[in-house]
Amino acid sequence: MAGDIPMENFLILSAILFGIGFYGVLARRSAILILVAVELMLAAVTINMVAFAAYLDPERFTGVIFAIFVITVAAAEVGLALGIVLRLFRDRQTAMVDEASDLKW
Amino acid sequence: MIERLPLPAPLAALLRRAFYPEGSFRLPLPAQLDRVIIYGGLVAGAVLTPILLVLIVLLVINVLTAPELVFWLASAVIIGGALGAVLLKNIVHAALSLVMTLLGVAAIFLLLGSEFLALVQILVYGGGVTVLLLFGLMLTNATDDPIVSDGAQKPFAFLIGIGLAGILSVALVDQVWGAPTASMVPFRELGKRLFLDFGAPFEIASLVLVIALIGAIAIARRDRPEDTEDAAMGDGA
Amino acid sequence: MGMEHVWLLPAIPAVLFALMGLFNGLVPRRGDFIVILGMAVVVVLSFLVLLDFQGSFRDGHFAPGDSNLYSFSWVEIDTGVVDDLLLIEFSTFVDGITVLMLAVVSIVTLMVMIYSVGYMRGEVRYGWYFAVLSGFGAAMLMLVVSGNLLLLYLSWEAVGLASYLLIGFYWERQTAAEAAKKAFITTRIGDVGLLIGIILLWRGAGSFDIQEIIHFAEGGGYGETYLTVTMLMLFAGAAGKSAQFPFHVWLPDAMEGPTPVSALIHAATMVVAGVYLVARMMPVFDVALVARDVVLYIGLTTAALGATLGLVTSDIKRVLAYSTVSQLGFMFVALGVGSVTAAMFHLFTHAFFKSLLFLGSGSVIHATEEQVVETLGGLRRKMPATTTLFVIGSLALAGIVPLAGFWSKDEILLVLQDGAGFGPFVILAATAALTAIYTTRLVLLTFFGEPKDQAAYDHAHESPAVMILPMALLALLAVIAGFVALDPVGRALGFTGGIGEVVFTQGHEGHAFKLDATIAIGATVSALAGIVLGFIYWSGTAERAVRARQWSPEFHDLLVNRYYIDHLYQFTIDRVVLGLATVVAYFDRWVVNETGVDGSAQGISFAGYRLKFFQTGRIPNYALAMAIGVIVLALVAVGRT
Amino acid sequence: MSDLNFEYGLLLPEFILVGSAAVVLMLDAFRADLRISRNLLPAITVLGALIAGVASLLYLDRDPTDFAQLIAVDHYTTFFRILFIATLVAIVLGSYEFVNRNITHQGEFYALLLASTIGAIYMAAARELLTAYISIELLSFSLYVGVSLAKNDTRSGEAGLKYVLLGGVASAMLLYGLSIIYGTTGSTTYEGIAAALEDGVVGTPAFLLGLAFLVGGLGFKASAVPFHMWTPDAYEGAPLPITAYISATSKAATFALMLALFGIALDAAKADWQWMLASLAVATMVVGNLIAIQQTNIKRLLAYSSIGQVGFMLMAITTVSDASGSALLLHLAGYLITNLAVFIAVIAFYNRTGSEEIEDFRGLAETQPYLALVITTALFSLSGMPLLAGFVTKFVLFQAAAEEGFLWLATVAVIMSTVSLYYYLKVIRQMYVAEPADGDSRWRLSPIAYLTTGVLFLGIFLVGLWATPIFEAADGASAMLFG
Repeated sequence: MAGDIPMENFLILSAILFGIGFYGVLARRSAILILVAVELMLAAVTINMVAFAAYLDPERFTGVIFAIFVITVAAAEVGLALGIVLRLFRDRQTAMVDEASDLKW
Repeated sequence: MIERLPLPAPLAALLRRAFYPEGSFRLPLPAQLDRVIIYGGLVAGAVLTPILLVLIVLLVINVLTAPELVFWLASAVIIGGALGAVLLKNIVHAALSLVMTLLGVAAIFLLLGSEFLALVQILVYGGGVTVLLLFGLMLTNATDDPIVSDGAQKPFAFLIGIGLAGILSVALVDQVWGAPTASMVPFRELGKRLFLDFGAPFEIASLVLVIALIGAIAIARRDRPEDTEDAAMGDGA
Repeated sequence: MGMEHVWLLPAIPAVLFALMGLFNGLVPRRGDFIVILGMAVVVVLSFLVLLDFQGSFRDGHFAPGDSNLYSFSWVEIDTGVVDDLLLIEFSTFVDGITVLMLAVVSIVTLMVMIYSVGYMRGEVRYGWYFAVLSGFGAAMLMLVVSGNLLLLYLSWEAVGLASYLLIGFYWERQTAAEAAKKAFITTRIGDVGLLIGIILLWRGAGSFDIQEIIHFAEGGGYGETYLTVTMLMLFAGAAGKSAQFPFHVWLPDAMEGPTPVSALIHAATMVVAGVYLVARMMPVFDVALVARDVVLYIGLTTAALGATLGLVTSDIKRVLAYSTVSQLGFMFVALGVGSVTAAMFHLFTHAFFKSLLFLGSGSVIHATEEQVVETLGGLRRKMPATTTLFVIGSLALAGIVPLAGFWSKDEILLVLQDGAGFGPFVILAATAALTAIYTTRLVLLTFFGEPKDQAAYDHAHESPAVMILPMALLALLAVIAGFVALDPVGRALGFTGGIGEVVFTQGHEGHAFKLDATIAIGATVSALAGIVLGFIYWSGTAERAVRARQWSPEFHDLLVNRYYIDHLYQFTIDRVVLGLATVVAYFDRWVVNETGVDGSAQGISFAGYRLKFFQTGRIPNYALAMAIGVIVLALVAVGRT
Repeated sequence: MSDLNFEYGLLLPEFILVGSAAVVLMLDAFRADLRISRNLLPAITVLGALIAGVASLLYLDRDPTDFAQLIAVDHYTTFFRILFIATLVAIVLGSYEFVNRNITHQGEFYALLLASTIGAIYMAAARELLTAYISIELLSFSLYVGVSLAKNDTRSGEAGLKYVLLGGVASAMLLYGLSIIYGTTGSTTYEGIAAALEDGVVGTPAFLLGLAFLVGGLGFKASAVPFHMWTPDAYEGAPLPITAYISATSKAATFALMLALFGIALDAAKADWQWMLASLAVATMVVGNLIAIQQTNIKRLLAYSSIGQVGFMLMAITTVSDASGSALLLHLAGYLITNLAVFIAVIAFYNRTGSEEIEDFRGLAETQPYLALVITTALFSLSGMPLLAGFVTKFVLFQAAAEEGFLWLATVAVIMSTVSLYYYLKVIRQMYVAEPADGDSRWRLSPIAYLTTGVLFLGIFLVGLWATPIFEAADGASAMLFG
């Protein structure tokens, strides 16, 4: 179905998405927005996986299965991380990561 | 809220019907959500419609094939959404533009022949994860004060983001990859692979979900008084 | 009791250590007599080993290199490391050096234990003290009987640990705890070198067995530079343990421990472990001559340094500590010219008279609770026995004929003259004279003259017999130990070639004990001169004269002749010797101690202090570190291709 | 695909662990109604773990096999099954008092320990990337929860947040690396990757990038510098038993996975990753040991010291070979015993005093000499003192590294272990030198604490004096990878 779109296109898309995601992780202060950025990185990974599976591994398509697992884990991670963010918020009335820096040195 | 938007009256009424069908019922979503959706939709439409038109023209005059059209469209949506998610000052807007990206990724999956994955992506992400994130925002009162500034290391972040994307792109393009065309993923085969060949990891994944579930509950739950009493009694036990 | 059972010697005190360490509360007197009895058995056994060794030597059975007597394979497993077999065998080995060390260690340990009964009476943790003493004995005995480097290293560390526990025995005192830590860490720095050296030796020879390594080295198996580096690493370990420059700083501080411990560990046994190690590996050093030269010059430096510092130190135990540093330097000088004989002989004699001196100083401290020499004085009237014994020890240290120190020091001077030429010889001879000076000073200030601190003097009393007797025995040994080197004595003991040749040489160089009349006379004269010089300067008259000059300048002309002499002494000692000593002391204090030892510790600490601030506590910073890490990895990876 | 082995019996020990976790959770949910003692939960956990341990011994005399080419069941797996289950038992026994006092969600606590042990075991047993990844996540998720579970301590929430967010980033990095390796080699099984590497994808920029990301992601899990920064914070914020668990099982599992992955799958690409791990190892040893000197909190000190230890273990992965493989396994076993001894002693100390500051250890030799002795011995062992476990295992480790041509790395390691002595002595000094605080008198340990620390204490000496049995086990296990 992808026809004659070169695989590199998908890979570059994924690379850009990964870069943007990492930017978000580094630049954001809100714990939830960092999570959002991590989701972007994981989405980049799934694109990679599925592209490789479709182009290079069409018989076994392990990449697709890998992607399913990644999506599952990512969803679970959001849930768990939000639980922790809520707890932090209850303790300190903030969800800004740089205000939670009692532990250091 | 909707009344205060500068919209034609019939449109406003329609939207009100859509968001508050019974008048009393309110979606458990942030108050500005409707405004976000409306403005977001309008902006997206304004940006995307010309692009779409150009692409369709290209398609019609046979410069682009249909899959290519879909690819470029989806890429635009993905990158645009991703940029929105990491750049927008308004925390709710940022979280919502993630949805755009994830839907775009679903389109890419479709393009690569994995309908199942596309479906999972839409259901899990578009449904579950987004709502979770919005809940999170709500419960941390981010919606009262939705504007956040970014951290001080933004310049480094910028360099790193550009650098990573650059290095990865160059290296991946430099590689000589094997077969040139993609093929569909057969649904039935996928099921067999997933549940049979990868049965063991599948079960481990279910454990991961259980742990995440009970963990999130245990951590986020406000402890009842009897729990703490219980714990205090533990000293004697 | 044959040589093959030599493992029993460390085993007995080791078992006693475990038992007494745990259960000393359950036996009467906290078990001191059990520990002492155990050590007495070890002394007997070590003489049985000596007899067996002597017997097999007489029968011509003994050939160095094939006496791997008992081995227990500890780890033996197919790993593909060397010849597909990692074999770590614990083996014992007995030769002349071992026999000698066994005698020294067991006798001195026993004496110190008996002495401690009196000295440590009433201390808290009395039982623990004896247990650790026993543990130390076990580790030290294991060190000298081990036939391979790994076992040697294990016991080496165990000895260090026991020393740490004993120096820090008065752990309530901050200084004691600090000193214990300093000693432990300083020696551990050297031990790093030792461990690296051992691994390097093993890498070449594929074995930890000392004899195999020696064969391999003598066969030219190691590259020249490789071996030099290796032996220098090994020597770093030896220098750390034996308090050689620049590691010598820990030994004076280690005097914070109980005095009997100083006598045992910091005079007679542990500190000579380095000498023992170098002696044991001498055939390998003979191949790596550059490393051997380093040993020589480090030894020479240390000998001179210790002696000059001994001149200006006022704590009685610290004077002895510097003296020990200096005497260990003598031993390394002998090793540096390749003479195991001279080094081991000096080790042997030094062990007795130096532990005697320490026990004597312990007796003084016990009686007066004071250890600064300027506040003591006149103790000879109150403590005649201690004084006598201390003077004997001092004369032995100064090298007065016919006491033990005379024979061994002359031997070192002799081999040095033969092996390294005139320059080093002069330096060491001068150091020997200095030894006489500081010894005299110590004796005079402590026991003669008038008491300077009446309270301490009044408090003083002669020590009990349980302390005096071991000292008397050691004094006896300090008198006669030198004679064993004489051929007639050796033949009388059953060694046909003279004991000096057997015990002190391991047969590898065939260097028998000699006595050179010129050097002997010269050394005696210079030692006597040193004593006279000490007398003139410190016996009280000079001091009075100084006061007189300040009080009444009119008499200056009348007394000018005397003052010329005085000035001469004043000049030589104040300006030259003491000036030099002050410079050395300053260097020692600030350059070696502060910058070198404490400095490196502080440097490390400071690096940690700076580094810890990277840990800002902020998630984005942490993520940035990860991102930079991965990008650097990626860029370097791509850049390398 | 029908030639795969789907014998679920191979996974029996893990099923037992899951079952125990379910029982624990259920009992906890109905505890109030059933009126059962809270000590039943740790009892069931220990019991389940012991049964699982016995079950894993059943595979000792079976031929090496695998489950669907994903999970190997051989001596290597058995070694780690036993190791992790033993660790679990030790931690549960050492910490149930602590849990009774400080953790409100006890059922969850024990259940996640059980579940994470499964994750740890499969990290060692995995022979396929997807399985390896999901096992990593199982372990990590359990730890995210565990770290945040001290609800009476605000540090716990902060630590959990740091751990989970950075863990997510690290997962993404790891996955990106895995995806590239999958793309370049076309396979996710270790064997398939090894075969593809033989055919030569080695050294292309894309593959190198994949390796870099893989090393980064695994470096995070192993807390290698500069991916280590979560470690001290998470260690300090987590409840003590979880800290112990991270420093023991989590670390050992990561190295078990790395050894299999780099030893089997990526061996042909040695030239591409050896320098990466070597440089991480050096950075880790130096940074960990230096910063440790500055610490005043015992958990934080142990965190940095464990980072230092990671450097030594990374060295073994760097020089991956049969010898360093068995050396690493031996070292891990010795390290686990020693580390658990320290932590369980510290937990016992905390139960009594409620303090984690090194300062408050003053005079412990007077008030609780046994505990002081255990801590001293274990710390000496960590610094590599002879006669104790740490010396033997480190010695074999350094020796294997030297043998593989990494003498310089071994030298740095020896120097850094000497530095480590410096800060261990700081703790020891507090216990033996400083006077006890006013009003401190002698106190007693609970019998179970005596038992647990006593066994571990003897273990330190056993490994130190007679390592042959464990060495043989480690060697047999390592032979499964390299044999």
